[in-house]
Amino acid sequence: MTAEPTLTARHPLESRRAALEALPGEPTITLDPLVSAVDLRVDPEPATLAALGAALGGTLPHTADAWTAIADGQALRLGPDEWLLTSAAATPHAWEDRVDALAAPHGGMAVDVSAQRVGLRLRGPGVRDLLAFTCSIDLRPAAFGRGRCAQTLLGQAAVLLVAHGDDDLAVLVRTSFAGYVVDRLVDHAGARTSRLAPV
Amino acid sequence: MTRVEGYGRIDRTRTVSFTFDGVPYTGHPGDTVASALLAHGVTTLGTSVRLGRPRGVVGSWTEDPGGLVQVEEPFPEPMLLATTLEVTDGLVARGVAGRGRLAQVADTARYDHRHVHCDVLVVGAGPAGLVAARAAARAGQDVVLVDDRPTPGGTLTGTETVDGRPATEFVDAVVAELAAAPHVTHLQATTAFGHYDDGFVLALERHGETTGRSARQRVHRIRAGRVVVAAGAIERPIVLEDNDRPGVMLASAARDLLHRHGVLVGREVVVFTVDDAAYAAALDLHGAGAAVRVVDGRAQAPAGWAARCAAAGVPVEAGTDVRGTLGTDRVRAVLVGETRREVPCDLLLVSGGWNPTAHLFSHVGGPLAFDDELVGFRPAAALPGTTVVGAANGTFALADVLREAGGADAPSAEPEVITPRRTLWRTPGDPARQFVDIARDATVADVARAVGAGMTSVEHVKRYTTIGTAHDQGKTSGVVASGITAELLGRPVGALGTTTFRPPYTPVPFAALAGRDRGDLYDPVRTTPVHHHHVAAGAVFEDVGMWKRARYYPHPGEDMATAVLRECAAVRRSVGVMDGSTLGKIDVRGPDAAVLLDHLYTNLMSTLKVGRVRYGVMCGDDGMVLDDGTVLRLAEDRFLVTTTTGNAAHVLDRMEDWLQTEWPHLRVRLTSVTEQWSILAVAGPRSRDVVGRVFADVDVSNDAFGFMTWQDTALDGVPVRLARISFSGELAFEVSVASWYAADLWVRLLEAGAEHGITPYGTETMHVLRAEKGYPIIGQDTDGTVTPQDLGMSWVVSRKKPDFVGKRSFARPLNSDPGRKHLVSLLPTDAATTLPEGSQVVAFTDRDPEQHADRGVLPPPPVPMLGHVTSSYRSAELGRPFALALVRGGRDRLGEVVGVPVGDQLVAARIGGTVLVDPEGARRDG
Amino acid sequence: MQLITCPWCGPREETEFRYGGQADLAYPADPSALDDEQWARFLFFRDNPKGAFAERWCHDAGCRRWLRAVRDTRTYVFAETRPYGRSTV
Amino acid sequence: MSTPEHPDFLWRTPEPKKSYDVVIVGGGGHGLATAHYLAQNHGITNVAVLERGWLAGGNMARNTTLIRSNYLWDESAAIYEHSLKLWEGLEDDLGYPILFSQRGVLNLAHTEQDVRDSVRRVEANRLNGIDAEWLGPDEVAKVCPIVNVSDDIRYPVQGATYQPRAGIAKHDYVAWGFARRADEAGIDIIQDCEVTDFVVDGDRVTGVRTSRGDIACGTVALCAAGHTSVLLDRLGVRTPLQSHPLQALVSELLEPVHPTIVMSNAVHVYVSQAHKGELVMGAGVDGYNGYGQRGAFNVIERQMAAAVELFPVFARAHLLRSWAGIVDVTPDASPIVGHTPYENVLVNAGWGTGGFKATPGIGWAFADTVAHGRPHPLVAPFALDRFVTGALVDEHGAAGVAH
Repeated sequence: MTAEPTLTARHPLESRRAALEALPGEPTITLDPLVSAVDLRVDPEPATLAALGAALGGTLPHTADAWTAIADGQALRLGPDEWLLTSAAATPHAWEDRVDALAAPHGGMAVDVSAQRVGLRLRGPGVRDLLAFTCSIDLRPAAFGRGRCAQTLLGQAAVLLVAHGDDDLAVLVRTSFAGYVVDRLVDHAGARTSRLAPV
Repeated sequence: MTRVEGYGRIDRTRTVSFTFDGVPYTGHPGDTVASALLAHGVTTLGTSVRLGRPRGVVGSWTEDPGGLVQVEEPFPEPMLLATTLEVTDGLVARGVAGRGRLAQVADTARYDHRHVHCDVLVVGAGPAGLVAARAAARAGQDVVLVDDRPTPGGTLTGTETVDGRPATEFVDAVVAELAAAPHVTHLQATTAFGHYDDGFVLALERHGETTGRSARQRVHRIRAGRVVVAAGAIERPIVLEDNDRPGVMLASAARDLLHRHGVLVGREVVVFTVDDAAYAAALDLHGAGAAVRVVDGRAQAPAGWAARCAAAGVPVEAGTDVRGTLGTDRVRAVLVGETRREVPCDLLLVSGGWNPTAHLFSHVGGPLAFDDELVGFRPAAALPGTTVVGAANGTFALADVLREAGGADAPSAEPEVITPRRTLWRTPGDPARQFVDIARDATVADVARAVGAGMTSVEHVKRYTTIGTAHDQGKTSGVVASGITAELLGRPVGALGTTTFRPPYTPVPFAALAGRDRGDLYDPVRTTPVHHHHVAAGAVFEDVGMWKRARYYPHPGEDMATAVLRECAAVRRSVGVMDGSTLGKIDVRGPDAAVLLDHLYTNLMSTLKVGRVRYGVMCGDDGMVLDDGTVLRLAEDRFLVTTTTGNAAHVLDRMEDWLQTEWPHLRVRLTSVTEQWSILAVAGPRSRDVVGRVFADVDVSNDAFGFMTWQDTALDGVPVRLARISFSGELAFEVSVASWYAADLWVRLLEAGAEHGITPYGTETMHVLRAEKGYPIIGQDTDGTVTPQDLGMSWVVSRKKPDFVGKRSFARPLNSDPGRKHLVSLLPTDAATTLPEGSQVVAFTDRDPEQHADRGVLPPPPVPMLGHVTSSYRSAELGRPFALALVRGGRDRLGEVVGVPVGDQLVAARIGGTVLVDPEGARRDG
Repeated sequence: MQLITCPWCGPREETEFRYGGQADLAYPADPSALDDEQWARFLFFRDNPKGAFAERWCHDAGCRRWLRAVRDTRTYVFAETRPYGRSTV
Repeated sequence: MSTPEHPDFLWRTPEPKKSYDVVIVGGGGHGLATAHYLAQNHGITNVAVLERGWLAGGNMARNTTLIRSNYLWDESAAIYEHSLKLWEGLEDDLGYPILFSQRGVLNLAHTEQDVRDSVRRVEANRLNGIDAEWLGPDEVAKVCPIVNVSDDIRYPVQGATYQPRAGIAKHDYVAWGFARRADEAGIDIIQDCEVTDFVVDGDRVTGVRTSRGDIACGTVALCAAGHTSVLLDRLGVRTPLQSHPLQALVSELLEPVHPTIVMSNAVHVYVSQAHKGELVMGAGVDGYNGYGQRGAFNVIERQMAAAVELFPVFARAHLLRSWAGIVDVTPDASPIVGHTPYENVLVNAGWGTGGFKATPGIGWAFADTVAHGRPHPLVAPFALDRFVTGALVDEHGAAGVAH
């Protein structure tokens, strides 16, 4: 072999990109770029959250099923003592080391899960209506407005739904299930004839 | 033609053509097959299921027990009601004799499901439902209003007035208001068919035949804060002789057909009733040009109605009854009173009162009780989250209905006096000719027979006579059957009760319930980041849980056996590479991580040194093997646990279970990293060269990189973990990398191994190689009844630990039974037969005890079984087939010959130890 | 089709949960001290009441936290759901 | 097609007597069969069958009527095969048209492991003298042409086990047939009579307390299925039973389309076409404990999805009615039959989804056990103490097949 090829990060949904681009009109479904992510586990003492938030350039969500913005990324609350912290700037390894170092003094820890999930972005009118075909939770903006997130099922697959706005949601899904989730969304996106007002 | 001008909500400007029983007919948009056929004077639609008697339309909607049709075009669908089937151009249908026909081919129409959340769900868009929906909408609530008919309004015909104007105008006004209101969803042609816990209602929306990708039918899965049942009521017939003859209908049905479809079903009409509502039908049909006479089974006709009839010239006869009908295919006369006076007519309308449509109330356990005034079963208690209003609640006077449903801003209607109904299930006559359920040809005689046989429960009578089991589920016959049974038993019908209402309210196509969970959407197809490379290499895949795993990579012309022999040889003699990314991976972290693992694994994990790897086995509380895998100690307080592909979720769930509910004091956190890390296994004597070449900076020599150790390194700046783990007995490395890079790394390994002929291998080869070493596959060589000791793995069961999950069960009497099954190898003595996996193991009986044969005789059953073959393959290395088996006392029978029945032969096989290749383990370090 | 209230995520469809059977069965402090009879009771014997039942559910598809519920096995109605073991809800 | 002529008389409705030699608690299939064989085989007729509701109105009225004996373990195969042999002569024995139809059962395999488990079960069956074959996909299609054996489904059919002698029967008629015979023999069948407690004297039970008064008895034979643990709780006897909803459903009447019985564990489907023409389907057991006689609808939706995948022609068949029974399941998916700590209280429970097919077999063996006060060899392996020794008969561990 001559010139060593370099290892390249491949998007797990590369093979579905074409299908998504071929979707007719709104809502659109696009692939989120790959970002670094850690699973942060720490007991939710107010002081701890304050300190971590400050260090990460934001505030960690104090309530269940909510997300906040932090420097270069998001903090999504997954459970009483669990957060998903993303960063578009740091490398996965650096991100794990950094958050881990911040959490350690509080008895917490961070584990790199950057490649565990992949993100889809759904934008445009009817996006909640589209999700309602496969997702059972109450997606009415009043119940799931901007700033909320929820771990639930899309069809048979576990996903993390993130509300960016009324017509703007993200779906995070484990990479091995991602193809299925895209196929399900595309299946409905191409075929919706809902006579219902958008939820 | 029996179509009358000025009536009906059909579009007379357009005509549609359809075929029924081979004869072409026309109808109008808005027509049903029933209304269109009746408009053409066709009254017989089919024949009955048992007696072959003519059957016609009795009701005008889903309650109809008579008018069953089979659709042939555009696509065969069985057992639909002519009264609910809209006519469309090209529709081809035929009457049926009680049984439908399924298509021979798959249905390509699309069906889907949609989740809906609302504050209030209103079922029924009749007067009660419309007013209830309006009230909720005005209160600013999210409202969903569903109604099963194509158009709203329910029983309102326009002859009534609401707020002083024709009811139909009122309906249009409310519908418009709802359409304009935000957060109101109004769906017609949508049937709420099932009601479950916590305000969960399923509704089927029908779009008619569709093409392409728009749904033909959609199931709405509705979660409502409050459910308002305003589903109306169903009129009940009165049983009399030959009441199954076409031309006998419910009074409400004839009125409905007139006002919805402009069809006047009879010219000479007798109305037999014990209830006021039928008078409206009598007057409406009279007004449309029919000659009508009323026979009121009550002692006196209601004064108000009698006066209106007199004014209209409709004769009313009270205090008598109708005993039977005459005619051949259609009623030509009825027999009135004790004298059975013959009164000519072409239509007999009956009204025995009303059954509230409280099905959705009953589905969730709402109690129904018999109301003597109503003469019917109605909701008898409050149910949290569910309210029943209007006729469904036994309220019939329009003014009362509106008040009950609308509350404060209820509209007004003129008051009515409803004169008491009479309880009349049947009139005197020959019970063998009195039909209780015309859909099942069940008569009063059948009911009498059931009671005579000793049956005292309506459930028994229903099962004995099959009353109420047809397509209509007894909507009109159920309560009548209860009434007649009660009479025969001499007990009050209330005490007898009625049969339970069970979902669905009306039949729902299987495909609609299946929705989109079809084909690859039935269950997720899980794939690894390297999947497309396997596809490109022509891999044959197998389903392991939801995963697609490459099973083998056939070259052109190769079958599985040949391909696997080639792959095995490559690994044993040079090098192969396998995608092991589907293995479950769990990051176990925290000061007490080792304590948790010591609890869950049978062997010690706390003694594992950082940088080393240990194989571990997990058992259930019952001591049976659950899972196995390797454990890497990443740091004092951190382990990486791998599980089998199929058990990954289960093992994590179990760990969380212990951690959260049993030992919450442990400071440990679990994170699934199954998709985070991809594992590529490089195995074979040449694996060191390949790994050494790709990771030039790593000293892969045995001294620097020993067996069951791991090292971190990087490739092009990407972190990579290498581990000396072997599942084949050969020198082997597992290469772990963040999944983003796995596909590229796979290619890099193939390139680096090219000179050694590196061979991608699949799960089948992996299974053969591990079996040659006697390594069990949990779930294949075990079945939930096997202990580590049974597997000959006592070495993996710690004697030092005071306790671990499963330990106590090892001490149960049965676990020390010498007859327990042990995992052993079986070598067919002919060195040629591949024993089918799953084959049973029995004692070997020679044909001729003198000369030992490879084939024996199988004695006649019962033949005691010693165990079974769990794994069986051809071995490239051994040049022969071999098998693993669980055999009673197997380890105490090494060298013995046992028999394995294969087809009609008994194959001799010798029991041996499980390690068949490289017993001394010389190859492990290359 | 229950709507089960997860103490952390709120009301969710039954399909998001996994059933864990009877609650409050403590793993014996020293299983080796139990005779076969006592061990069998821990292993296999569970309450099976017709009425109120304290049981375990895990919000599998959500926060993956176990919850302790009291449910009526006749009506299926949940009287309460509480976090299980270590939880800071 | 036409329903058979029922006899003119089935059973009396007697008032309970003060005392009986044997009181059978539970007027379902097992209780009635036990009563019939007590009279016919052992001449014991001073017997009462106490039913809390209407006769055979529990699981007997709610099951999907599959009859087969192709179980893996010897102990299970023995009792179910004994039962199947009795089924084969039951119509004559009862003199009742129970519509027993031996149309065979296919148990589909969808994965390599399914195939191994299936072959293992078939081979075990043959060595036990039970008719069983392993069929490849093409042979499956020959037996049941409407099964989709193509590769275009999520879990393609890899083959199936086939037991030709398996069949179905009309559950109500079976119960009525047993009841009629028991009644003829002088046994009292008492409906609307709920047993609420027991009259205990030391380690014996001398009577039962019922909604219709106390009834003294020599022996108590419990055949109360899902309600067994509730009753035994009154005696302080614990059993490893859990009661779960089990759902089933039927379609409308259809012309013959499905010649056999098809089951698939992997996708939780069980389908046959009953004598009148309706498709009868069973689902998997609902996950949680429940006495509500109703289950979760998503179970039925998933089952429908699997059914339409396996049988594309079912797409426009209609779900006509769905319902649920209460099945009592054990840790090893095998029944509990035999003695309790009370010497004259015998229990027969824990049949899970297997109760109907076992009806004559267990009635026969349980009657023998009651008559002689010791476990008949066919039921001996199913004693309560196996959970202590660990001698389980683990049907789901190996190749557990529902229904």
